[in-house]
Amino acid sequence: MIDALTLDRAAVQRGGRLLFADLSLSLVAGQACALTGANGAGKTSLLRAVAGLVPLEAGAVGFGGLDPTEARGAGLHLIGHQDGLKPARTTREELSFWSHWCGGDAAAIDEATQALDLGPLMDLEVRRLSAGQRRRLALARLLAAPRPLWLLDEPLSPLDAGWRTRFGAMMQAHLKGGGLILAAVHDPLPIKAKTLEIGAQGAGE
Amino acid sequence: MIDALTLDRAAVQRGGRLLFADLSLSLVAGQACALTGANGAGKTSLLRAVAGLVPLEAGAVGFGGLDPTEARGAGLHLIGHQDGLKPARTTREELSFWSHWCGGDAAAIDEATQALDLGPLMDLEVRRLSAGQRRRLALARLLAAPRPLWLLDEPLSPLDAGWRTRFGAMMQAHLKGGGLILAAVHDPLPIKAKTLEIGAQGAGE
Amino acid sequence: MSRLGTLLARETALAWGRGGGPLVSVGFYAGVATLLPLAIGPEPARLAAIAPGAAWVALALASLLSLDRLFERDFEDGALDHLALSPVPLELTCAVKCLGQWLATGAPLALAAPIAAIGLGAKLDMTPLILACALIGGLAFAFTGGIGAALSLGARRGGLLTAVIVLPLFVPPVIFGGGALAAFAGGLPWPGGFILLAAYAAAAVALGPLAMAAACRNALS
Amino acid sequence: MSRLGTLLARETALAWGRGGGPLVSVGFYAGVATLLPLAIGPEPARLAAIAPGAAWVALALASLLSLDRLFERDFEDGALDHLALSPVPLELTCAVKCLGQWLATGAPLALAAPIAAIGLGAKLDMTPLILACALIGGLAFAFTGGIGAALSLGARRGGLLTAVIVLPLFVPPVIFGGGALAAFAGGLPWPGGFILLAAYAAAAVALGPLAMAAACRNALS
Amino acid sequence: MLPAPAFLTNPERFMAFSRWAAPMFGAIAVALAVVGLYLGWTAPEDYQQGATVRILFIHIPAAWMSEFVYACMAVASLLALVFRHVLADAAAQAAAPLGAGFTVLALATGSLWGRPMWGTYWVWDARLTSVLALLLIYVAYMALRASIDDETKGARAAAILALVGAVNLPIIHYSVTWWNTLHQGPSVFRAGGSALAPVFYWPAILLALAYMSAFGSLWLVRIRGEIWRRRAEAAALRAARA
Ligand code: HEM
Ligand SMILES: Nc1ncnc2c1ncn2[C@@H]1O[C@H](COP(=O)(O)OP(=O)(O)OP(=O)(O)O)[C@@H](O)[C@H]1O
Ligand SMILES: Nc1ncnc2c1ncn2[C@@H]1O[C@H](COP(=O)(O)OP(=O)(O)OP(=O)(O)O)[C@@H](O)[C@H]1O
Ligand SMILES: [Mg+2]
Ligand SMILES: [Mg+2]
Repeated sequence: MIDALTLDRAAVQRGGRLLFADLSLSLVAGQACALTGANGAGKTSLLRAVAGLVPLEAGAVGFGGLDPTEARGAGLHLIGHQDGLKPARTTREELSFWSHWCGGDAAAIDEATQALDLGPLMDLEVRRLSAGQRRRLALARLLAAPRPLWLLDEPLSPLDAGWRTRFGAMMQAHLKGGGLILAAVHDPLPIKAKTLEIGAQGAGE
Repeated sequence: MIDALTLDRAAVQRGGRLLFADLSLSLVAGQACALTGANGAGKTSLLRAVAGLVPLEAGAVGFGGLDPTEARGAGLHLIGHQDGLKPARTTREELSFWSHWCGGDAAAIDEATQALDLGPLMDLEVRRLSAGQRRRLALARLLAAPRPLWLLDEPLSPLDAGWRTRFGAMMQAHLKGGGLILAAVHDPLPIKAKTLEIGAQGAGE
Repeated sequence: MSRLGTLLARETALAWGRGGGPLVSVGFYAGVATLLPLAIGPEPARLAAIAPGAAWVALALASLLSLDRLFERDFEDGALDHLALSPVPLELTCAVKCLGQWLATGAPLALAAPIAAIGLGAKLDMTPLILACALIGGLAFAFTGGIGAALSLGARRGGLLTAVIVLPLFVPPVIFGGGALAAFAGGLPWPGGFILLAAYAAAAVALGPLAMAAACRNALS
Repeated sequence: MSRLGTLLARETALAWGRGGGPLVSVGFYAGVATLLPLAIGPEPARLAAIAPGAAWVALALASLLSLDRLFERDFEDGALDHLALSPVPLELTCAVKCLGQWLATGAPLALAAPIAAIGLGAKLDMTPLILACALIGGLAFAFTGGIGAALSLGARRGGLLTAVIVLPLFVPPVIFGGGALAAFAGGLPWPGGFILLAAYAAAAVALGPLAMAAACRNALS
Repeated sequence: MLPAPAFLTNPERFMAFSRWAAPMFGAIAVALAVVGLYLGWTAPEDYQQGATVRILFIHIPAAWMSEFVYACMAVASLLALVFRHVLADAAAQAAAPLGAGFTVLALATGSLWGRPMWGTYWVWDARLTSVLALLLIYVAYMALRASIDDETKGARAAAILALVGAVNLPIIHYSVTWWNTLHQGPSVFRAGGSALAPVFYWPAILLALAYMSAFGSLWLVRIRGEIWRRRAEAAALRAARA
């Protein structure tokens, strides 16, 4: 299981342009890091690079000595701007598919349903959910299939104040259980976290 | 041109459930209103009802005595959670299509490009834009085809601090020019605005 | 009106980009023209007899299978909201969308139809009729098909439903056009079927947008 | 592996919902069977001769036109990211996606093909061969089509590109299958074509997923 | 035959009216059917067709009803769309399966008759194909209604479809005059008197009236059932909220 995340002088380029270079970070179990930076600085790109979807231009990502492919396959969740939910399917169908896909079992799905209060929405099609409800459905994956490393891309944005607090508590609990969180945000995270600012080093345009 | 917006004891229902009832509001030129409420309270539904896309269950929407169909067709912009941008088309194609569709001309498009700093993104496909860049493209419609009433659904959420300030200034300028703004938000608006809270009256479930 | 012009350009580009355009139609007819002789043997007389009919069926099927692209994406990504919020009546918008779809898929198929038919051995003097039937028929298919696509917005199993709704609406134009082609090939008077086809297409173009706009409004609300 | 099971169920349900399923295929062949006689005249001898070929061409056409549904939506809405991020190798995921597409569209079409052919007057003893060709051919179309669909992800004009890539890949199975059917109908030895078709399908199933996974990784990065 | 529409727009009055009208239409249908079938059964065999001519008594009225019911459904749909009237919507919804039933009957008897007459159960001519299209439209109507979760949206979408599908009616009716088909041209009602001998004419007419009354009765019963269902659902919703 992943118990550390290290970025070692990482650099990423998109469309022929270097977004950032020499980015280093080290997180151990129980730590969170808020990733900040202007729009277009490369936060999303960095998260995708950690997940292995985007290649690094230079540097390396490490998962505490684990084999990166295996660590990524079973050890991390990426919740991005795009949630991969199909508008025409019901909440129940989407939750159960994605949870099973990520390795969750029925008990964990029930727990996630409880924690994110999805019960009343189960038979609604995703297209009918409000923005905050839909985000809750996307976040339910985190609990339905427990994995140590959470990569979150602006997770709080369509949530109301109450849910921000509740999700803050969930993040706290995850850290307490030995998890790691790397979250791209524009507002401060509701938990104690390091900060890593992209573009501050002057690599961005 | 629209110079007033009134809601008179409006009620909206979705999927057989009454979201809110007896909601009243009156805005005149130069005023803004922040629409708040928990997730699922009905903010988006209310904005769509004002735009005429969703029928009111009871009550009425008024545009200062204008014919509602005409007022809506040429007098308001609705910027929602879903921006209607096609991932495979370029920024230029999408901006110019939507601006023309909303009645903007080449000069206004140039101005919007400048104001939202879309110049460097013009030849990128929408799918490659970062979340904040994409939102800026969606907001560019507001300037490219000037219309008095802006209905905004969480307009600030993926913008960084700098752009929030700049967009605040744009809203301020719009109000000064006699515009009206109704914006659903979870965080306070960066401009002086009334507030209307949905669900506070106890109509929501 | 320049708004409708830009809309037409957008719709054509979108339809062209995903599964439309000349290449698909050429490829499709190339397939038919390669396969039919293989499948039914290369005797010229037989081939020539079925060539116009095959082209005609292909047109209907291609129209049928490209329908889900007409409204569904715009509905799901919110573009339909913005299209509906405009001084342009939604009826006109729907009509332009269908026209764009036709320009990108129906028209290239129609232009390729006589070539394929002649390649298969149809008589040269059939060219104008095949072309006219394919052009007008494609219009009828696009506009009646649009009704099915709009009606099944927001339904479970949208694609399935579209097909069920659209098939019966496709039957009359196919009968009319096929009848005209067969009559012409057989040396019988053909204008009857052709006029009925044109009338059906005209009715579809005139009335289809009303139904589509009503269906879209219903789905958006 | 239960993960692949749920994935298969999802893919089948999605493909079934948008333009797949037994109803569409029945409707599709009902359309072919209705339109073809209407279009080319109801003489039984003519119809019977082209029936198996028509069913075969219709299958290829339907596969071609439903390809853009295979990867594009999942790519655009982010689901492909989540599918790629899994202990399941992406090759297997792609294979299951193609299999789901085939189960929802190819297989029902294949099952309906002999019925349509017989309805058009093909001889009863052709049923097993038509069914076998359609089932195996459908598999070949799904797996070669998937390559085109994956390669054109992220390209401007995706649909067009898919067709260009896929058409040449579709030609061999179409020729092999059409040849086998024509040979059988003509009383000639047919196993040659059939064996080639099966070999092509096997190669597509074995090698297609490698190409698809590489193309998907490339598009995501 | 029908009471004034204003009378029908009030659900209460409709329920009161249909309570006695439905059984009455049913009784009329049975009486007419008994007489019509008796006359039909005792009619002489046709010199060309033999006993198969008796299919005519089932086929022709069923074919007429398949069109008539559709017309009823389309008119009800129009009223439902324009006036947003629940009763009209319930009427359209209730008519669809009945119309589909008549259409199936017409198709089945027609193709049974076709075997002795034309030597085949089915040909793809314009009349037969357009009747098949009618059946498909009925099916599409019911499928569309069932697959939209929001009931009012489903109802409106289905009503639009019913109106669009009405173009098929003239096509069915005139198909025999517009094309060369195997199917009989107009022979019962036509300029210059019926082509049918009176021994065939009268049973056919009586059975047609019997079908019509039977449809009236079943339609009313189904509308009543639909209204009950909606009332029960509304009550359940109210109970769930309270
Ligand atoms: C599946 C096969 C058939 C179908 C779908 C069918 C359908 C119809 C329909 C829709 C009508 C009503 C026409 C109208 O609106 O005017 C009709 C009437 C009639 N059919 Fe058929 N039919 C079939 C087979 C046959 C056969 C085999 C015969 C006998 C040769 C036959 C004889 C008649 C007659 C005599 C009428 C009354 C014509 C009139 O309107 O005066 N039908 N049929
Ligand atoms: N596939 C791509 N091809 C070319 N350029 C890309 C691609 N993806 C992203 N970019 C560019 O890379 C830059 C960084 O994008 P990224 O999405 O990582 O930013 P971000 O920090 O997440 O911004 P935001 O706060 O707006 O979400 C942007 O300028 C974007 O236009
Ligand atoms: N088409 C629909 N059918 C049924 N229910 C719907 C439909 N659209 C919305 N709803 C429901 O109506 C409620 C209000 O949704 P709405 O999107 O207006 O909320 P919101 O206030 O914008 O919430 P958020 O802050 O999460 O965006 C939600 O519970 C949602 O599930
Ligand atoms: Mg981002
Ligand atoms: Mg909202």
